[in-house]
Amino acid sequence: MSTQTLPPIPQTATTTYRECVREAIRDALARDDRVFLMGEDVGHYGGCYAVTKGLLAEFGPDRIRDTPLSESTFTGAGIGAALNGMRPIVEIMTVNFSLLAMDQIVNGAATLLHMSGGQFTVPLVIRMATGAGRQLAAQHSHSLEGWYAHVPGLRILAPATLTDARGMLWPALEDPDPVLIFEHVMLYNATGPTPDADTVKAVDITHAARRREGTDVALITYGGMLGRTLEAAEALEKDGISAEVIDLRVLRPLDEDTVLSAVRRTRRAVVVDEGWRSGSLSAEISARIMDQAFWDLDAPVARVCSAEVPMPYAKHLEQAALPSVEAIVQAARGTLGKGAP
Amino acid sequence: MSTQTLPPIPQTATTTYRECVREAIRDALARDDRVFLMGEDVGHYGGCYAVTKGLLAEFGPDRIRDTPLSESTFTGAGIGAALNGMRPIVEIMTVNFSLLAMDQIVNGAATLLHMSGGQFTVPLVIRMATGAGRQLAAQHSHSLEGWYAHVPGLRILAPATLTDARGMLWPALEDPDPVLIFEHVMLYNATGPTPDADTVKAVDITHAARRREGTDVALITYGGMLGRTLEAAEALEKDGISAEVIDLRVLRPLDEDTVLSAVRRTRRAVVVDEGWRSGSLSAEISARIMDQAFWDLDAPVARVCSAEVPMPYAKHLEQAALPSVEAIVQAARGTLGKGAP
Amino acid sequence: MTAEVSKPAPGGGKVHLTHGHLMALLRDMLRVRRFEDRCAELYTQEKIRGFLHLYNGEEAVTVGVCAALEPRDAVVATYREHAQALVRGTSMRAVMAEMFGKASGCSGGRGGSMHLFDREHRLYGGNAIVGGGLPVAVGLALADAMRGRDAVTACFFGDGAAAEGEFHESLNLAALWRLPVLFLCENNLYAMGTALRFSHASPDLAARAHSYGLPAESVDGMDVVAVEAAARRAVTAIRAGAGPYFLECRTYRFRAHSMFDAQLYREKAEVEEWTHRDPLPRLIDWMRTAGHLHDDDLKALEDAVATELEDAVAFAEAAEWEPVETLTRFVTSAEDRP
Amino acid sequence: MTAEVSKPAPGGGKVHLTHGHLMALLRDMLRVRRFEDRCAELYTQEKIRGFLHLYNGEEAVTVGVCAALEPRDAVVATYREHAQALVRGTSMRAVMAEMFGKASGCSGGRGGSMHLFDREHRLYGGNAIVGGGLPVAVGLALADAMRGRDAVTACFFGDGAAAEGEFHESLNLAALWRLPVLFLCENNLYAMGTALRFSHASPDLAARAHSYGLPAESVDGMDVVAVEAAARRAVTAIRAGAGPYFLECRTYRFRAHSMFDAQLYREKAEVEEWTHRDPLPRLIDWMRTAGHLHDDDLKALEDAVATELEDAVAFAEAAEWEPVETLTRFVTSAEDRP
Ligand SMILES: Cc1ncc(C[n+]2csc(CCOP(=O)(O)OP(=O)(O)O)c2C)c(N)n1
Ligand SMILES: Cc1ncc(C[n+]2csc(CCOP(=O)(O)OP(=O)(O)O)c2C)c(N)n1
Ligand SMILES: [Mg+2]
Ligand SMILES: [Mg+2]
Repeated sequence: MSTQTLPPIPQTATTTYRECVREAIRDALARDDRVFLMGEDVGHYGGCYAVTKGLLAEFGPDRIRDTPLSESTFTGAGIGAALNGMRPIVEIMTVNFSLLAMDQIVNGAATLLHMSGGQFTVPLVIRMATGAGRQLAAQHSHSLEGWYAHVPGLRILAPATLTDARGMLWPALEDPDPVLIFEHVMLYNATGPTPDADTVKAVDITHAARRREGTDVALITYGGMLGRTLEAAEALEKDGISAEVIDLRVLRPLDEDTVLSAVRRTRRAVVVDEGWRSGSLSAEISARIMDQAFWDLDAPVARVCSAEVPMPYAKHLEQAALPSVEAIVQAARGTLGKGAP
Repeated sequence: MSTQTLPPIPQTATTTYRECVREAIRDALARDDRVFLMGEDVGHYGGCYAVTKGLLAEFGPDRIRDTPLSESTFTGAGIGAALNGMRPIVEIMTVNFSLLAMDQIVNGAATLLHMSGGQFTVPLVIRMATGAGRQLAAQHSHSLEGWYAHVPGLRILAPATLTDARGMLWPALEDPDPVLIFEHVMLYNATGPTPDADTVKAVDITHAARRREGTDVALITYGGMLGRTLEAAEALEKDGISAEVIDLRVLRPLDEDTVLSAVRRTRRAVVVDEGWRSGSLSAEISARIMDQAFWDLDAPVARVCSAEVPMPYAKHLEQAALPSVEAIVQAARGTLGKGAP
Repeated sequence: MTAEVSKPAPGGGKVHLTHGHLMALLRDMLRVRRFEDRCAELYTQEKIRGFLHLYNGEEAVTVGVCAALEPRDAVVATYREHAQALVRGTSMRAVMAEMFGKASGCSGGRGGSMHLFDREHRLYGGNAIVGGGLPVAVGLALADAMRGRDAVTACFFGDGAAAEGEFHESLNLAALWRLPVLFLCENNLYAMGTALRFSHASPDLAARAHSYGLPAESVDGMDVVAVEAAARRAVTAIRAGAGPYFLECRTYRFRAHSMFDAQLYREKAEVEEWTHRDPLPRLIDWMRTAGHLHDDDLKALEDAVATELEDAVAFAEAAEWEPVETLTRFVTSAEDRP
Repeated sequence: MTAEVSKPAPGGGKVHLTHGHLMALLRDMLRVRRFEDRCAELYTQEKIRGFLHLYNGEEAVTVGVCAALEPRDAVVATYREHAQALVRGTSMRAVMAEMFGKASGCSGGRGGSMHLFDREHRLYGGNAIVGGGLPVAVGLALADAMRGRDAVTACFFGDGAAAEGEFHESLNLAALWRLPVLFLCENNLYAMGTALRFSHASPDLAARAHSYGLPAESVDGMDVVAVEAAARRAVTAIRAGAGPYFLECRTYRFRAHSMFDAQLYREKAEVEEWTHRDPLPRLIDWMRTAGHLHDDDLKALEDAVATELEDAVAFAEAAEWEPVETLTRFVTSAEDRP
C-alpha cells in the first residue's frame, strides 16, 4: 500500500466510539490514496449518525462521496471500484436498508473470487449501523448481520469496543476480500479512554476476545450486547457466580477455538444475541458447541435473544423485546441449576 | 372466499411435482376470483421451470400476469394488491433473485400487520424455486430459505412431496399473513401417484411430517434433501440401523413438538440441510434440541450441510458441495458411535 | 396565488374557490403547521422519541392533493406523513397518541411517527424505507383496477426517493398496466443533507417521469390552490382511465430533516428565501386580499385548531400504554385469534 | 450496410473500412457463430450443462462494439457473453474448457457458460443476475476516473435488464458523476419469453436513457459496421470527457433463450423475417459486392475458424478436471495463500 504519514491521533484522554470510527476512516484515507468513502449523506450532512462529520472538508468530494439514494448501485459501484484497484469504504446507513443492496453483496461481492476461478478479488469494506434501542421501530431496528455471517466469501466484523472501532478498519481494508463491519447504533455515544497507537495496531480481524475471565459459565456475545452481558456478569459475581465473557468480534469466519475453549473450561454457556432468536447467530454458536463440545457440557447451552416481533416503537415495548441484563442473569443461573436469585 | 366449482383433477395414475404445483395454482384460480398469478415469464413463456404452462391460455392475461424484470416492484405490488382485497400469488424465479425483493418482503410484508397495530393483513403468497443440482453455478443455486425462516410475520413452506406441492397452496392463500413457498428445482420432475382429493384437502401448513418410522436415530430434513435422506435411511436399515425421517415441511413457525418427540424417542439426531452450514436452518434445529432435549440425547446432534462455497459449475464439484447419501449415513452412524460401514 | 388555478382545469379538474372551500384548506394547513410545531416541542420534552420528520413548509402539498381526493381513494406516504393522516381524516388524538407510543395511537403505539396507519381512511402508511411505498401503491391500484373500482391511489414520496430503483420500476409498471396511481413527488430539494443536484443527473423530475409515457407536470408546491388544481387535473385524467399520472410539487422543508440534523448542508439564506414563500401566510394574505378572510375568522380558526391540538395532547398524555404482555401481538394474525 | 458508416463518424469515430479491418470483423463474426452452433451440439451431447444462452443473430453487436474498444478498456457482460470473451481475446480453448467445466477453463470450471472471466483481457464477467452488471461497470469506471486512466468500461445488458431498478440507478449515477461507461443495450426484443411491449411502458429505450442527460442513440444491431461506427462515436465522446453514453443495438436472437425454451412466445414468421437480416450473410454479401471478399478468402476464413474450434473442443475434451479436494478454493483469498 502507498503508505503516507499518519495523521496525529488526537491526544485527548477520552473519546467516543463514534470518534474512533471517524479516526479510523481518517487514518485510512491518509494512509492509502486508494481508499475513499461513499454512501448516503456521508459528506455534506456529516453521516446519519454523525460519524463522518468533517471528512468532506478535510478530504474533498472526490474521496468523500455523497451518493444518491441507490443502495444497490453504490454498493455495486464499490465492488467495481474494488475490482479496479481502489479500496472503497461503502457506508450503508443501516442493515435494514442493506436489504436493497443484498443482491450485490451476496450474489456479487461474495462470489466473484470463486466464479472467476481466483482471478478477481474484491477488496471492499462495507460499514453499516445495526441494532435497536432508539425507538426507530420496525424498519430501522433489526439486527440482520447474522444473515451475512452465513455467506462464504465474506468476512463479518462487529466492533464492540472503542479499540475495535478504531482498529478494525485498517486490517479490513488490507483484506483482499469483502469485509462487512457492523456498528451498533447504541455504541456510537460510548465513551472511554482514547485507544493508544500500539493497542490499535494490535487489533486483528480473526479472533474473538475474552472480555472477562470466569470459571462457572461462559457468556458469549458480540456488538451491542457486550455491555449488557458484562453487566450481567457483574451481577452474577455478586451472587457468587463467576462468568467469563467472550466477545465474538468476528462473526465470520467464527473463531471457534476461543468459544470452545471457554465452554470446555466453564462447562456451561449462554449465548446473547440481539437478533430474533430463530435462525439467529446464537443458533450457530449453540450448534457449534453441540457439534464439538457436547461431552464437555454440564448443562444445555442457553440463548438470550430478542423477542420474535418486528421492533415496536413504544419504549417499554422495545425494551421488553430486547435481551435484558436480568434475562441474561437468569439464563446463566439456569445453566447452574439455580432459579431466580 | 367466493368458491367456484373445482376444475377436475386429472385422473391419470401418475403425475409430477411440477404438475402438482400447476394443478394447485389452477385450482386456486378457479376457486377464488381474488387469486391471480404474477411474475417473470409466468405467462407467454410458461414459467422458467415450465410450471405455469397453459395457464395464460386458460385464465387470460388479467389473472396470469407477465411482469417486467422488476423483482422489488412486482413483489411490492403483490403486497399492495393483498392489502387491497386480492389474493396474489407472486412467483420469483429463484430464491437467489429474491434478494432483489428482500426489502419488500422483510421490511414490508412481514412488518405491516405489526406496524399498523393489527389493522392491515397481507394475504400474499410468494413462490420461488430454490436449491442446486442443475449446474447453474454461484448465482442460481443457493438455498437461502433459512433466511426467511428467521423473520417474524412470515410463514415459510417447503413442500417436498407431490401431495404437499398440490396441497399447500390453498391453505397458504387462506392464511391472512404472507406465506413463502420454496420449491426445490430438483423436485419438479419427481414422479408419483396423483394425490387424491381427500389427501390433498388434508394437507396442513403447520405440522412437520414423519416420513419414515425408526427407533435409533432421527434424520431431520426438508425440501430437496428429503429424497437423499430417505435413501440414507434405507442404507442404514441394511446395516441394522433404524432411522426415523422427519420432513419439517414448515420452516417457520417450526413444529418443534414433532421434532422433539422424535429426538426424545431416538435419542440421536442428524439434521440434513442443503444450506451452507454456518447459520443455516440446521443450526436452529440443533439449537432447539439443545434448548429442550439436551438431557434426552445420547450423542450430539450432527449436521450434514452444503460445503461453504459459492456453488461451482462443474458437476463433480457441485455434487461434492452438496450433502450426499454417504455423508448422511456416516453422520447417522457417528451418532451411534459407529465408524464407516 | 397563481391566476390559472381559479379557471377550470383542463380535463375537468376545476377548483371551486368558494369561501367554505378556502376556509377548509386553510384550516387543514393550520392544523398541520400547529401540529408539527407542537411535536417539535414534545420531542424536546421527550414525550415523542425515535425519528421525527416534520412537514413545515410543505403543507400545501398534502392539503392541495387531498382536496382533490375522495374518501374511497387510497394514500401511501413516507415517514414524513403526519399531514396525510391529519388531512385524510385520522383524528388528531389518534395521531398524537401514536407519537407518544400509546395503545390508542392510530398504530397502537407500535409504529410511531414514521408508521401512521388508518384502515378506515385508507392510509396504508407511513413507510420508513425510502422508495418502499411506490411498489405497494402500484399493487393497491392494481387491485382496484382488477376489481373495477373507481379509486385512485395517491403515492407520496420525496425527490431523494426518485433516485431509488423502485421509482423506475414502479413508474414503468404502473404505466405499462395503466394503473390508477397518482405519483406525488414532494420535491423539497433535499434528501436528508443531499441536495437534488447531488442526487439526480437530470434535475427535471417531471421530465424523467414523462419518459415512461405518463402525463407528468410540475407545480408550485407552496401554493395550495395550484396544487389542488393540478391534482384535480391528474385525478380526473386517472379516473377517465388514462393510467398513472406524475405530479412534482416543488416545495421546501423549513425545519431540519429530522430532530438529529445540524443542517450543515444548506445556507441560512436559502432557507430564509424560501420562508418568504411560506404557503400559510401566502394563502392567508391571498384570502384576505380576495375578501375571503377577516381577522376574526382567522382568530376563530386558530382557536379551534389550538383547542383540537391541546385536546389531542391531553388525550395522548392520559392514554394507556399497551401492556408489555401483548408485546408479540400482531406478529401473525393467528396469535390474535381468540 | 448503411451508407453513413463509411463516412467519418461525428466526433471522430471514423470506421476505416479497409480490407484487413473488414476481414477481421468477418472473422470474429464467424468465430462467434460457429462457436455458438458447436456449443448447441455439445449441449445435446451433454458435454456442456447448466444454462446455455447463445448469441446467434447478435454477433454484430459485440463484434462492432469491440472493434471500437482498446485493450485497456474494460468489459462487463451478461450470461450471454461468449462473444465478448472470444472477441476481446480470451482464447477459444479457455472458453470452451470453461463450458466443459474443466480446470483450464477461463474461470477454472467454476463459472461455466454464464460466468466467463478474464483478468488479462479485462473481462469482468459473466453475470447471471439480470441488471447486476450495471453497478459494477459504474464502479470500474469510477476507479478509472479517480485514477485519471484513459479507459472506457463497456457494459452490455439486455432490453429486459433495462426494466430493473439498477438500470435507473446506474445510468443516473454514471451521468451524475460523468463516468466513462458505455452502456450497451442488446435489445433483442425479448427478455426470455417476455416481449419488450410487456416489459416497457415506453419502448424507446434510447429516449429513456436520454432523459438522464446522457447522449443516447439507437443503431441497427444487425449491421456490424453501423454498430462499430456508433460505438466509435460513443467511445470518442467518452474519452473526450463527455461522461457516459448509451447505445441501443437493435438485434434479434435466432435461437431459444436458453436450451430449455419451447419458444411459445414468438411467431415462427417473426423469427423468419429477422433471419433475412442475419448480420453474417449481410456482411458477407456486402463485402462481396464491394469487392472485399472472394470465395477463396471466405473458404480460408471458414477453415481457419473450423480448425480453431475443433482444436478448442479437443483441448476441452482432453483437459483435466479440477480435483474435488480443491472444492473450497477461491472462497476467500486467504485459503489460497500457501
Ligand atoms: C432505503 C433507505 N435509505 C436510506 C434511508 C435514510 N433516509 C431517511 S429519509 C432520507 C432522505 C429521503 O429524502 P426524500 O426522498 O427527498 O424525502 P424527504 O425526507 O426530503 O421528505 C434518507 C436518506 C431510508 N430511510 N431508507
Ligand atoms: C434478477 C434476475 N431475474 C431473473 C433472471 C432470469 N432470467 C435470466 S435471463 C432473463 C431474461 C433477460 O432478458 P434480457 O435482459 O433482454 O437479455 P437477453 O436474455 O435477451 O439477452 C431472465 C428473466 C435472472 N437471471 N436474474
Ligand atoms: Mg426531499
Ligand atoms: Mg433481451
